[in-house]
Amino acid sequence: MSYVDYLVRRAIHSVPVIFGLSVLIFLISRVIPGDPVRLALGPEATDQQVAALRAEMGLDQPLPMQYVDWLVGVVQGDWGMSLRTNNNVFSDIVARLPATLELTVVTLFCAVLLAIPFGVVAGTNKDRWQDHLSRITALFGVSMPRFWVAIVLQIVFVVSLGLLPLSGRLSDGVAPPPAVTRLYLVDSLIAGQFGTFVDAATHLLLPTVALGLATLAQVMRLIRSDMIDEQRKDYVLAARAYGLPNTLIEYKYMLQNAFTSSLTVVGLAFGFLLGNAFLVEIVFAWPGMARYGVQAILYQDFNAIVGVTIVVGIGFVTANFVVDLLYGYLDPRVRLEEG
Amino acid sequence: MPTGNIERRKLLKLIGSGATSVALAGCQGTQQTETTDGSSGSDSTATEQTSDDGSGGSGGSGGNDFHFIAGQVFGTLDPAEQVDYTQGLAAQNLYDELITVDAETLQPTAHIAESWDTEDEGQTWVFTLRDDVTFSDGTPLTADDVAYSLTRMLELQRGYSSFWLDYLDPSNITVRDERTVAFEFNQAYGPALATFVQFYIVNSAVVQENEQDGDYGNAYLQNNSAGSGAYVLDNWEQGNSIEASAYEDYWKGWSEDSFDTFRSTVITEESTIKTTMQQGEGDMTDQYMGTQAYAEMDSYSNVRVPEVPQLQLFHFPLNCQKAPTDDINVRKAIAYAFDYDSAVNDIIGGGGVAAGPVPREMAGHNGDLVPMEQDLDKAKEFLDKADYSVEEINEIGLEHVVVAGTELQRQMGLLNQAGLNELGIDLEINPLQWARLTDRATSAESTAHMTNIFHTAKMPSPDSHTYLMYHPSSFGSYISQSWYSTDEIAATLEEARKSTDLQSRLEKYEEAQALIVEGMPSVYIANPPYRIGINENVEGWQYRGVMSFDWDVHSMTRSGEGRAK
Amino acid sequence: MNDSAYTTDSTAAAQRDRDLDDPMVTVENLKKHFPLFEGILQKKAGEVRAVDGVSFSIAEGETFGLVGESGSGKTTTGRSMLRLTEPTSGRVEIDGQNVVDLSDGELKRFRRNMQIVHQDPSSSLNPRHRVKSIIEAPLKIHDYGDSEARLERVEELLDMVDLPREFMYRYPGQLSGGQKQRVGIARAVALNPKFVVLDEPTSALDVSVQARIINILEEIQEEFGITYLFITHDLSLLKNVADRIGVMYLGRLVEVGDVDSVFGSPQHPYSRALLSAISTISEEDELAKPDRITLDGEVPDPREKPSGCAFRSRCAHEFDACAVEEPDLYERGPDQVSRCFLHDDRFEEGAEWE
Amino acid sequence: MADPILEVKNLHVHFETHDGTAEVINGIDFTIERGETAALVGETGCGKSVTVKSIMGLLPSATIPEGEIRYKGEDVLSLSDAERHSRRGKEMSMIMQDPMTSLNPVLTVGEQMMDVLKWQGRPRLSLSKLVRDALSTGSKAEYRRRAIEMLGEVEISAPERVFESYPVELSGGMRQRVLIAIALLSEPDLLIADEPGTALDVTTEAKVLDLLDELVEERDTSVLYITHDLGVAREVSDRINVMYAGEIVEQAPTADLFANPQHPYTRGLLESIPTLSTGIGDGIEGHLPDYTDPPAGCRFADRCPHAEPACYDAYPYPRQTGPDHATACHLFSGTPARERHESLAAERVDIGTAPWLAGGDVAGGGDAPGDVSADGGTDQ
Amino acid sequence: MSTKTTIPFFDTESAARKERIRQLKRGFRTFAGNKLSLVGLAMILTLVAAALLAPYIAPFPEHAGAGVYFDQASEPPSATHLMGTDTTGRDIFSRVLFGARLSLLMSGVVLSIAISIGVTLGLIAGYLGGTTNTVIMRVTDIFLAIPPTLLAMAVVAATGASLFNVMVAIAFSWWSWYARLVQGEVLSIKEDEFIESSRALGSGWMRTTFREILPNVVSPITVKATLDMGFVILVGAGLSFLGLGAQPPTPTWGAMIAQGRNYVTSFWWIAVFPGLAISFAVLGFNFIGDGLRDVLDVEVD
Repeated sequence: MSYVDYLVRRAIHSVPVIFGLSVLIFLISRVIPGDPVRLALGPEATDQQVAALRAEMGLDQPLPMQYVDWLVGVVQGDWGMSLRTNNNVFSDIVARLPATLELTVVTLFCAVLLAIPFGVVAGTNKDRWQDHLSRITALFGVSMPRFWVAIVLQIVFVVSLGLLPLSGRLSDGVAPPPAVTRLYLVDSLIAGQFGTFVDAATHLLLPTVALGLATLAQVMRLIRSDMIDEQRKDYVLAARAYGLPNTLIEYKYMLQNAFTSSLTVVGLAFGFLLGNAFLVEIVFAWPGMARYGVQAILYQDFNAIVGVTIVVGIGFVTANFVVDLLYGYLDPRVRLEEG
Repeated sequence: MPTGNIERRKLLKLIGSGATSVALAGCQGTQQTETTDGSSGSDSTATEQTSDDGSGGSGGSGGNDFHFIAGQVFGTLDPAEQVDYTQGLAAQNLYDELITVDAETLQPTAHIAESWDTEDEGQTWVFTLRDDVTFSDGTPLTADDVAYSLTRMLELQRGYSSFWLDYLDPSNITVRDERTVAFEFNQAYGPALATFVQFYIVNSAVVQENEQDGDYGNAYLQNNSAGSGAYVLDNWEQGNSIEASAYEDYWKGWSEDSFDTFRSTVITEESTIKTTMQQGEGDMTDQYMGTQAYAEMDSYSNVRVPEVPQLQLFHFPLNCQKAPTDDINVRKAIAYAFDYDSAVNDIIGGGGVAAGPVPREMAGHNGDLVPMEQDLDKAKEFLDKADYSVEEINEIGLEHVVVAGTELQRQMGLLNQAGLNELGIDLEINPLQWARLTDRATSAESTAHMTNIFHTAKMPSPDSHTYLMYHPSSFGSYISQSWYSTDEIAATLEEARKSTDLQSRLEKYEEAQALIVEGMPSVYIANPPYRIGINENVEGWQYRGVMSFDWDVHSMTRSGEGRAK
Repeated sequence: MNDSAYTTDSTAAAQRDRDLDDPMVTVENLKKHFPLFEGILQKKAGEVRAVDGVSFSIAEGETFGLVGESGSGKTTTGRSMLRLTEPTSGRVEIDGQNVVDLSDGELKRFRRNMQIVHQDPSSSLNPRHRVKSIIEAPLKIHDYGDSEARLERVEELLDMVDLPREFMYRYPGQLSGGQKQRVGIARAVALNPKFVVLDEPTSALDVSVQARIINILEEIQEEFGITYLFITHDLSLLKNVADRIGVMYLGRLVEVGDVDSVFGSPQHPYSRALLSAISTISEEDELAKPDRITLDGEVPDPREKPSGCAFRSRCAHEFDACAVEEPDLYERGPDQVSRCFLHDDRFEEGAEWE
Repeated sequence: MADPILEVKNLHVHFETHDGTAEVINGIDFTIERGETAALVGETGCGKSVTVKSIMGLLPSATIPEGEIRYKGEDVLSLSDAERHSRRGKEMSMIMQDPMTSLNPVLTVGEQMMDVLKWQGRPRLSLSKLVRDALSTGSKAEYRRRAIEMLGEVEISAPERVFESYPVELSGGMRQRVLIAIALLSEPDLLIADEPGTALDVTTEAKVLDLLDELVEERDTSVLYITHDLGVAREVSDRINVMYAGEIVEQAPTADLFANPQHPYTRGLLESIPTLSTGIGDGIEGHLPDYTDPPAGCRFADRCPHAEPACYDAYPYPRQTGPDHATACHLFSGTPARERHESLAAERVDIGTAPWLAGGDVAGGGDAPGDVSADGGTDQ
Repeated sequence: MSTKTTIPFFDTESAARKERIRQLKRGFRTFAGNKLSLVGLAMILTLVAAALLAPYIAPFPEHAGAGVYFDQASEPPSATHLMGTDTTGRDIFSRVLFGARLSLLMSGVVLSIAISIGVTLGLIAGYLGGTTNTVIMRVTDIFLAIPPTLLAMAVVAATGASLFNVMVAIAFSWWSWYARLVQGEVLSIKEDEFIESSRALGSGWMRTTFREILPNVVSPITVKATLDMGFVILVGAGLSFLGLGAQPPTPTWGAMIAQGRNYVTSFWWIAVFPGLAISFAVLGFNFIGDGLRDVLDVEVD
């Protein structure tokens, strides 16, 4: 009961965040100095044309009115037209979101999955070589610009070795699997197209590495330090005193606690990951929303900027909500303690 | 038409590349998209792409498939809205234009309109239509369709409607009979014929049927084609690809080796485009990648890269209404300090140094004009004569706006910076997004001292390189960033527009060019060459002067078995 | 131990002959309720009555002991009296001034008269400040002289709590628990306050250290006649330091009285149970305390106090009336009151009670 | 008596720190007989916990340069890790001090108890056992029955409910009972109780202690009781070892210790404890010595009111000061309680007699300072 | 007063100094105990030296400014050009050296702004609590919900690309981390009794906040700031990479990578070396930050 309460409360808390976010981004986007109307109409446009389109887009209204109009539109699924693609921003984003989701979720999943054993090993071998190695690797991992890592990976694995595809989600000529989730890895498995799955996976490999290296490092270090903290806990000593096997203590008793406290940061790490997806998608020509966002920003396509930012904000808030959910699930204190 | 100023070397190359001939006039679509998106090949960030998505479906399946690789998305499929090259590509293949460009003379020539006449001393234009043209639903194309299509453009006020908006009222469009339509302009309008190459005709019945809230079927035409073109739209995946298949009863007929289907997919990454071409997965690229990319593609055995002169000017307009470039001596000093040779050879890697505003290959170019050369001594001389000292200039600060993100634009800035550095002038390079640039161009105060501009003609007429640049009524557009005109120039250009006789009109334009160049309102740098990558097994490609016209798939055929690998 | 200037002298001892007609501190019906929020919208869904109508007074120079288990509200009482947490209602008069009525500014000035020594010396000293600046803080806040005068005072205070002067430049992290607590005491008495709340000042310390701290506190009290409120859960300790004590249970005083009376003859069942649970180190003490009384369960959740007498859920003597109304305080001696129906002759159950 | 269940002989424990080697345990000896409850009493930082952890083998970062720990006659320090592991929990178990932190907050009580039943004494997880347990509902039910039964034994009124509960849902007293239940699950022969109840309220603590007393009585379990509270030690133990700064300064049967405390530290400690019948003493000035640089002689000398210069130099080996009473102080003379100190004894450091004995007529007992144990003493 | 333990002359100055030196020494010993942090320190000192001395040690200092040298364009690394030349013939090594200045300058400015704003807001929110806290933290949440790269991109797009705008934009998206960190620390420090002690002494909220609380949040701020010096460089490089940074001919590392990226197939060195420079700088700060974390014993995210 109070777990549900807790979740509902968390969810309600994110509403003002999303709302504030929309105001913030809306304001930023509207002070962009370029003239989107001229951009849409082309160079030969007459002043009448400009004025007409301006009115049509509601740009002659005062800012608060524009915001209200925009908000009403957003709720109705009308996120405005993209000046660049001349398409509804909502459908633009919907079309590109799966690619970004596939990339970021797979990256996060792999990063966390690998970070757990590495973190546990480093944490339980504090100040031994395993720990030092993990520390150095991690520090290198977070220190390299992800977009640069992406380029270097391309140079090595594509240009020099010719092992992997350069960019994109699928090879030319490989048809996307029948759209169910629009995540190619999933869809190709659903459709039983194993070849497509392999192709999608090979395309995903380098972007995932480039994007996930730092996240892996971050989470690994976190789990390590939380594991070290756990080691000092009384219940761990107690479990040892009861004669439980070390592996059980490490992976069942300590890890669940350590992971729980690392979880909140995983939520934040997802935010960083999303942020870096903007650069990595560019390098790998990944046809996702982040790339669309960068282009929108460079093109000063403000409806698209607002749309992408809102979706990213919602994604971040959702990720943190999922974290809360897991947190509550993994930690009965959250679930059971009232207030 | 005179072809004298085409260098022989180039002509040979041109012929070798499959074009039968090159002549004057012609134009290419809007400048704007070209500078932002067109050159984006060297910077993936500026445009959209999905490299792979579109290739499924009908694309590869059997038949003779033409695969075009575009570097930017198709923003709209409505021919009344088209301004950039991908939109032009769609319109060109799905619709028919009233007047087309002759591939040999590069002059306006009959197409849907089989003949025309003028009345009232050039104020009214009367067109007679072919009788064998049918839309893809089988209904014949009539004068009503033409009248509706033009009214539609004027009412929607999008795309190239600005060609006529100031001169033609929708009520002055008259259908005289099923095959005759008349347009009565407010004044004698010389360039009218040339402008109609950008006028595509839609099926009025189908479009009217699908009108929503007076949108003239704009929404409907985003996802459907309703034209008489060689291809009919099958599928448009927004941002990714378009697919179309041949209209069997196309009035121009089909040959054995014509393409059954054509698709265009969007790939912005130069490296990916190159790989795709190398692997024989694509038939043709666009012309907007970096110089390096074409050189590389040329080295592939299965790809050829024709290099032909095109009707384009690259220059830095100098803001003549803003200190210190309001001083002609400063402008001349700047012009003489620039290293034209490096610009053409090292940065653009081809073409020639420009001579005045009108591209050298265009009809109406003033052949008497001499290309500029770097001469630092002269530059210093002029600088000494100027009202501003070097210190004053540096105090004011010279600003050079380049379009953000592209290598060529950046290098031009650096080159200019290096030249002025020799005079002791510090130049601030300011990369701007295109939208910001056009915004600043709306007033003389906000326009930069100089700006990198690629200027392609919009129609087969020198009008756009003169009237649109140096007539006061054109000021405020990115094209006219010099903010320079004189009464004499203005009068000459107005006369040219009113003249219905082609030859006398061209003379007026030549006269105007001489007057303009005296004032040194721009650093005229180059007429860059046109390059695209083509699969060896594609034949029939021709440069046709107007943007996207050279991607008329109907005119091309496949030789050999499939694409060359 | 050290012969200091603070050894008992007769005048100070005389002062401890308390004068409850003119108390230094009077608490009347003090209440502190914490609101409870519940549900999605965080509506106020009730309150925790941490302190629920507490009244007592302390004579000048006296030590009043407040004892109770965790959750009894003893600490909240002390904090509310000093307005470190705002009391919900009630009256706290210190040196003739009702503290509850003071405005923020007045309160700030008045704080020089009332101080607190906290429980955990590790957390009550700012780890980033040197001992000198910690002890100097109250002097600075209340504009005590110039820096030289303050330095002199700090040295004086260090002497008073028996710390070497060079400790002035140490950080709390470099001190032992007992030393830290001495710093805390020095800080509390820096401005010669009239009233000091000692909130479990020794519960975090070892007994051998505790004794030293208690001695120092007593020395200071005798020297300056400070009035103490001594909060603790340790009855044996209280027996040694307090003049009068109050026993708290779930926000209420259940028994108040002279220390010897309460220890000699505890009246409330809870007081008895508490006393009986003391562990002792001598046979004599063993005999001095009641036989072990085992209470049912544990202290209830303060959010769900039993109706009537809050103690009834654990009381072996509970009868019908206990659930219905809350007992008043019954006079049980010259200076001893107890809150239990067993003292009421209206009920026959009371007869069982001696 | 039969051989003792636990014998600690000359145990030394060292830690490496930034400031050098900390000699935290410096040659302690004590014995627990079968069925006996022995207490280890000392203040914060005296090495109680380290001693306990050394016995349990839970000090991976420490070195034990010298000493023996004999459990049922077998030197556990010489055993392999696996062998020690197999005894842990099963043979000797432990009740942790803080009930609020000694249970894993994210697992139910039942889960934690079942894990103990399932895995106790096994050095590593075995896949086959994991699988077998997952498949066999029978053994699971058996474990559950056993766990609930144990919860009942520690007088938890609704054992099924508690079994399903998370620690956070239980009160402190309840958790402490759960800890006791877990420690007793496998009926260990030696139970180490690390200040159980200290974190609880007095009334609850008293109950828990009574319960524990009863349970070990029933099972005839030997108990090593760790506490800082001499009062508690007096109540629960048969024998008391007083620890100071890593050494045992005095050991004696409980009654004897209170009747006749000898070591100045013991006396200071007793004197410091507030009592009901008498006053509160002065406490002990000063603090523990630095373990990385301990005094060569008596570690208490710095704080001892009776210290003489010799105390700082000569190691005050424990000496027999009465029947079954050993004190490590130069104020007392007596035969070394441990053979290994005989050479030291030969050196005969003499600083005189304890002042409280000087005028007294009862050798080795009698007039304690501050009347603390005077009456208790005569009672004996 | 008592006459005991009176020290006739007590040199407060030197006692204080001795104590301080002792602390510093201990701190340094712990710091130096971590070899990586020493390596980090050496790296950052190298970087700072490179930044300061760039005009003197760069083989072609003029290549960091206006100028094109097409005759030596795109040359691979050699003795003359340690890191090769770019497509306009400029010496990459020289430009990398000058790039260090910008990176350090940017990071420093950004963090100064972000820390001033974030710490102030965090202190206020944490100490005052209630509605003030709610409002400030909600706003902070909003800023936290957008990745710094994205928010900064949007701001730079709105204000125009220049070094100054980039710094403002990153600071604009960065302060929230400090607000959050400080607020969290304050909330936990507020629980400490010394805060109540301070109130009990009669200090006002200003004194309590700045004298009592602030010194206790300095450690986590220091550690975070050190690590952030590197991370801001990364974000800045990202923006430059997209062309949203300082403008040509300014040699920013990100822009150099962006330029080289178009030529990875033919001239790998153009993109690789500036990237190594970034990694070097960030790694240095991370090493130090990691060491400081151990010395000051704090956790930041």
